[in-house]
Amino acid sequence: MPKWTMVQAINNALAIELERNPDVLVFGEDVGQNGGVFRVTDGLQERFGEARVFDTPLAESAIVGTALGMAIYGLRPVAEIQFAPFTYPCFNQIATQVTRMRYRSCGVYTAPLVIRAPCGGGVRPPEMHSDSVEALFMHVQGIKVVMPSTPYDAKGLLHAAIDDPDPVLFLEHMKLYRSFRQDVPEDRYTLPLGQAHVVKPGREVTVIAYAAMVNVALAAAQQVEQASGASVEVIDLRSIAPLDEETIATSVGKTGRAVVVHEAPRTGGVAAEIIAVINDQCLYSLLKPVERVTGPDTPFPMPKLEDTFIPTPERVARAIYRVLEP
Amino acid sequence: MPKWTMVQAINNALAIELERNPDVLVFGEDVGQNGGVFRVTDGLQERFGEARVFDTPLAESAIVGTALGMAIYGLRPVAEIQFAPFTYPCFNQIATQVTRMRYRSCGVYTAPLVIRAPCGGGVRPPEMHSDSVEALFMHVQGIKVVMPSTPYDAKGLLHAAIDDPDPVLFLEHMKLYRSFRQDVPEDRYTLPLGQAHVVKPGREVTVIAYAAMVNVALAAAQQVEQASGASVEVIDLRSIAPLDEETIATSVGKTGRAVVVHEAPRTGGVAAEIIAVINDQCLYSLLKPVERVTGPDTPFPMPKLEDTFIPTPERVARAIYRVLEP
Amino acid sequence: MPDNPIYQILTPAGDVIGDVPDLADETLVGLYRWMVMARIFSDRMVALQRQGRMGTFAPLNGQEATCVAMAAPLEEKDWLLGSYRESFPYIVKGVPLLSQMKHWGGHLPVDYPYEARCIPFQIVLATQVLHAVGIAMAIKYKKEKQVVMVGCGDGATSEGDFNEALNFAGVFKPPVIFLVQNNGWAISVPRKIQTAVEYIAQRGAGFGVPSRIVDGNDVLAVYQAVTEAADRAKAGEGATLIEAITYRLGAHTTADDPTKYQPPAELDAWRQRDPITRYRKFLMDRTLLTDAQDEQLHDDVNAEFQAALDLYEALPPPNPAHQFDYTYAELPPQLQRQREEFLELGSWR
Amino acid sequence: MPDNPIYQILTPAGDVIGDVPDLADETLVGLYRWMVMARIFSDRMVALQRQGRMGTFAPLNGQEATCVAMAAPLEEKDWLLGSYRESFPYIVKGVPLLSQMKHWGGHLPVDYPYEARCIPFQIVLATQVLHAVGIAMAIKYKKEKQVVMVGCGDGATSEGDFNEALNFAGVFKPPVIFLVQNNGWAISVPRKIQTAVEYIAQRGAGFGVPSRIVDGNDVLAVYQAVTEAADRAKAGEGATLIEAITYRLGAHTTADDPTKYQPPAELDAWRQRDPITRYRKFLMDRTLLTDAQDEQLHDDVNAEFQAALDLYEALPPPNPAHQFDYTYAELPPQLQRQREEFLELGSWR
Ligand SMILES: Cc1ncc(C[n+]2csc(CCOP(=O)(O)OP(=O)(O)O)c2C)c(N)n1
Ligand SMILES: Cc1ncc(C[n+]2csc(CCOP(=O)(O)OP(=O)(O)O)c2C)c(N)n1
Ligand SMILES: [Mg+2]
Ligand SMILES: [Mg+2]
Repeated sequence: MPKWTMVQAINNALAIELERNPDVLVFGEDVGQNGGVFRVTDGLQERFGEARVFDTPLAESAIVGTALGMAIYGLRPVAEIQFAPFTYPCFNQIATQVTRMRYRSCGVYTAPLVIRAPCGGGVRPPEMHSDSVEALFMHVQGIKVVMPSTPYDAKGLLHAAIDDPDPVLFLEHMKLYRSFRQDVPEDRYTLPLGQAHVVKPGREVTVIAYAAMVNVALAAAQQVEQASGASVEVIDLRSIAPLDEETIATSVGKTGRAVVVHEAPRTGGVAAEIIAVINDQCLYSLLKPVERVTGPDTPFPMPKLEDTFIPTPERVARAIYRVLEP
Repeated sequence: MPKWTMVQAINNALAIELERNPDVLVFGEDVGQNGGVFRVTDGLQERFGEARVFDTPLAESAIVGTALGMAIYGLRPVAEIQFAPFTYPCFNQIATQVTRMRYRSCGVYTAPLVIRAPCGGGVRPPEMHSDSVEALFMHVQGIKVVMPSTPYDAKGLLHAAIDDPDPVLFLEHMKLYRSFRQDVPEDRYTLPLGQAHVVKPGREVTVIAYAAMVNVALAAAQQVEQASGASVEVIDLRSIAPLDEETIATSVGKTGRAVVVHEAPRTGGVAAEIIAVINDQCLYSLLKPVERVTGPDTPFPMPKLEDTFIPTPERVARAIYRVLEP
Repeated sequence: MPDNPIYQILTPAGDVIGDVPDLADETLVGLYRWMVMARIFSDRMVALQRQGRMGTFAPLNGQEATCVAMAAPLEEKDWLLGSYRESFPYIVKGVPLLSQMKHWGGHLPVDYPYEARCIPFQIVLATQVLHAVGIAMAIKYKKEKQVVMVGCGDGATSEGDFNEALNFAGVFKPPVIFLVQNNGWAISVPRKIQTAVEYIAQRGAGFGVPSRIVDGNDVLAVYQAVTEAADRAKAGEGATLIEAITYRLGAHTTADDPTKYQPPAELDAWRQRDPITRYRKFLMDRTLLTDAQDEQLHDDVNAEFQAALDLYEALPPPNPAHQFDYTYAELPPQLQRQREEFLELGSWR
Repeated sequence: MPDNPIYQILTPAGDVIGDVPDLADETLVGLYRWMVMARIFSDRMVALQRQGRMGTFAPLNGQEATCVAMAAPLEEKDWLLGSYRESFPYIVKGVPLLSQMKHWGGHLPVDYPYEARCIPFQIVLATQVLHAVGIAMAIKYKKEKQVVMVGCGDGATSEGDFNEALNFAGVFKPPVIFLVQNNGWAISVPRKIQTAVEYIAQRGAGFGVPSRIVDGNDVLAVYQAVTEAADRAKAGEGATLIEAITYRLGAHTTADDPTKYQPPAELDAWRQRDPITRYRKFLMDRTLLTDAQDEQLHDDVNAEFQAALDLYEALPPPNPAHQFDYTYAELPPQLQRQREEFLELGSWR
């Protein structure tokens, strides 16, 4: 089995989809000859031709709006938005059009399309490249939001996203693109959307994270386990929408203690919804307030301050200790 | 003291601001001769002239983007977006520009502007007029979000919003525009942003609501009090961002039981953040899981289904009874 | 710009000044019947709304020629997208009157038939223009001989989406026709505040999209312009922008009061340019229509509308469970739970 | 469009073919000094980034003439907005080199001086074009004699915001100049994929905004075009769209590898049209510059850059508490709490 980075795993998934289904098109800014600014689409235009893999003019609303048209017609567009915050210029097309075509037409027209976008902090690009958008699209009903944490997951989830009869926002964390390699099967496989993954089982406290924060959570878990012997369960959400409430409730029902980690600002973030789910489903099992380890309620920090504000294993460990207090 | 509808109270506040400060400009689609599609700006163009109160071409991103330019220059623009969901086309200008001018320039340039928009469900307009956007802008840091529930509040909060050195999204619930009149002082007064209002004190359960849901909550409270004798406290948030955590925590700390009501879809909504605040600040006082009475996790309903899905006093009362169970 | 760049076949008085398209007599009369239906549809929907029997409605009085002729030349396999003002073109294209009543009535399901290839009309202005370009790009990719017609208003042309769509159309050259129904107003905002140029069609040149201006109250001119644009598109020559100059004789919607802003003299002048009167004169001159036939035709159309209305008014109230069913192909567990709660409680938690 | 619609004063070889603007000798030499500084700034910032001493940087090599001449004709009271590619024009307008280093270095605070009237450069493409129109509308409202210059790239012109801005400018006629630095590329996307028309300046006509095309590698032509547009604006005649045709000789940013997409022959051809060489020839022909003076000038500029760099590198690390301080004028309680926690813990909870 090849050892691939996330970039390679996604590139491979796109190639398989382009190969098996002539209705799959890949397009966006710089995805063609340049192969994407992160090389995720490298070589695809050369292999599948300019009709299948192409550059568009620089206009996100048009990229998503035309992708929706193609999906209505019956194609399976996979559109790239160059960085997740540039979903803001196409927020309208996503929130009022892509997500509602099925509802508006009562299923007569649908929007089976995937919007891929690199996301996340920690790689020190200029301003406005690292905003977290997942909580926004979690509240916009009618679209699924997927955020893989490993090359293996990325491939399996991307195949599932392209299969899905409804629109999917597929957010690829930039910091994970090349940070590690993993065994990834060359053949096509899918991982179910809307299902979280218990990355590390444990008994005394649940840490819930996604994307780049999964490794941060795992490092914190290891630190805490070694130092205190406490048994930490780590859940990787994989999908932000729909949220896998069952896995969360089962785990917290068992451990009675939880920490939620994300880079996004705290207020109105995904952690709030997770706490609400715990409130709804297993409040009586809860022994301590759930801790939120998140970005601050400010714009995403300037590059020189990124490391100070993105959650670290130390901060997560501190939160774990707090919820472990009797 | 005159008895005014919310439309009259807001119109009066705008007139006072235009009168007292030549740097205040009011503009948007149809705000001029037509006086706004809800007549909120009625008569203002005639009184203050076309240089102060004017129609723009039909382009929300341009309305907000140019308002930001004016604010940078030193004016106090009050821009109208015709319906709250049409903040989606200008989501980018709000989320990446309006909210960040202060941070980006470290306070050298600022964005003292107000974006007014009618919002909310229950008046059966065609599709896409009634989406709730407050949870989205609550998560976007750098903007305040205000949602008045009465004519008196609307006037006081709007004056405060125009005074504020930072951007404010001012959402006016369409169903409240003309549904009742209230004594409103003719002179200028302000109500503080970021402060909730205990509309009805009570001891046993806290109901938290905003905008049109405040009356729904009050009706439910009355129903429950009459039927069961339980004492219900009702909090009107007034501001969604910043959220008045203290008032919420004080109340729930006292009652130990809470119901949160909003029209917006449940997942990722304002209620989730309120539950997270309760979790953070007064979990140990909580006797029962907080109940969420909200819209469904679907697009806003078609007109004929609005009444079925917007929270009613009955649904809120049912939730109050649930949290009152021992 | 030539002196009178506005393409006409009939003068406002109904005299022929251009080449009448070579259409069968039934087709020529058919266009008239559609226009009459458009007027009756609009008037009756407004009246129904006033009586509380219909939701908010956007009348199309004055725009019947464009509303008919933007759709009539299309084949079934072609696509038509538009906003609320294009609800009648949708009917011409094959969406049943009943579906339009359901849509305006706020019913669920709205169930447009797929074969009409009309996307439920748009409220968020100009967004549909991009969908049209996308459908056309798909058609081009699949090497099919279809065209996509998309309508929008003069106001909508100020939105970023409209201009991004023109640019994509210039670059990718898909088979799409942009038809701007310039009816002089965007609610209360007159055309001259909307943009500084005299004709919205001038926008095309800056994006490499050929454009033309037609008298939108001349059904034959619009029909011919659309036919030519569709032929171009199907021949692989790409997009066309057509500005149809017409006028909104009614209110913006049933929620609007145009007396607040519309100059009466302007309104009167345009009443003199009624597209139906003009075309009736043409048909009568050609002896394709008599007064008696016209009366019969009106009766038929009224009956057709009434038949649809009877069906509409006999509909059971929409099933609220559908609110959940149409959000995703497969309901996620939380939505399933919400649905079950709803069914259990009669309203939902 | 005339045969060669591109306004030039100097040929690529440096020969005068147009009216040289009537500028003092110091001003003429000053433009050269700025261009040299632009080149040195760009080259050194790239080198510093390679050494890990600077953040991601967008070089401007090849675009020095436009980068200088879009700013040089402006007065202090005028405004200048742009994106990352306009960081050097900002310096010409009065933003200290040090501020630009802080900005590119990802420092906080960035502290542009208010008096420079430059808004911290933009990353979200085309958004700033609307801010410029808004500032200009404010100027017009206040009846001030100021102009707003806004720069953006060829790629940015495809965004809805750019086109909405042109439309507002046509309608409200505020004193704004849109200057498109058409450098042939939007990262890897060549101009011909960006839009179907030959010149982006053609876009103006469809919005009622007068436009012109200039040789962006001819500093005098850009200077003159900007001066005329500023005069028009200050005389109350409204907006102008200027397309400056230039070429990006460097990478898009230090994160980009142009060998993936840039045809070497094209790059070579444009290297022959270097704006600095061209203008040096002109100055030497006019005996305004000698080799020795040029060497001295290079030394001075290098020293100026180095002095700023020394200050930059001596900066203490940014105070993370500022992350909280600049979000609102007054911190809401939750943010105050986050800030306090942060100060207490050394990192924050
Ligand atoms: C994005 C967006 N902004 C604002 C509105 C509110 N609105 C509805 S119709 C209308 C005017 C549209 O004018 P025009 O495009 O000329 O179409 P017409 O109604 O004249 O057919 C406005 C402002 C909307 N529906 N969508
Ligand atoms: C709204 C938005 N979309 C995408 C990007 C990513 N991006 C940064 S620069 C660039 C190309 C810009 O090209 P152009 O406007 O020609 O400016 P140039 O870099 O050539 O100066 C892209 C796609 C962005 N910054 N903002
Ligand atoms: Mg119109
Ligand atoms: Mg460029």
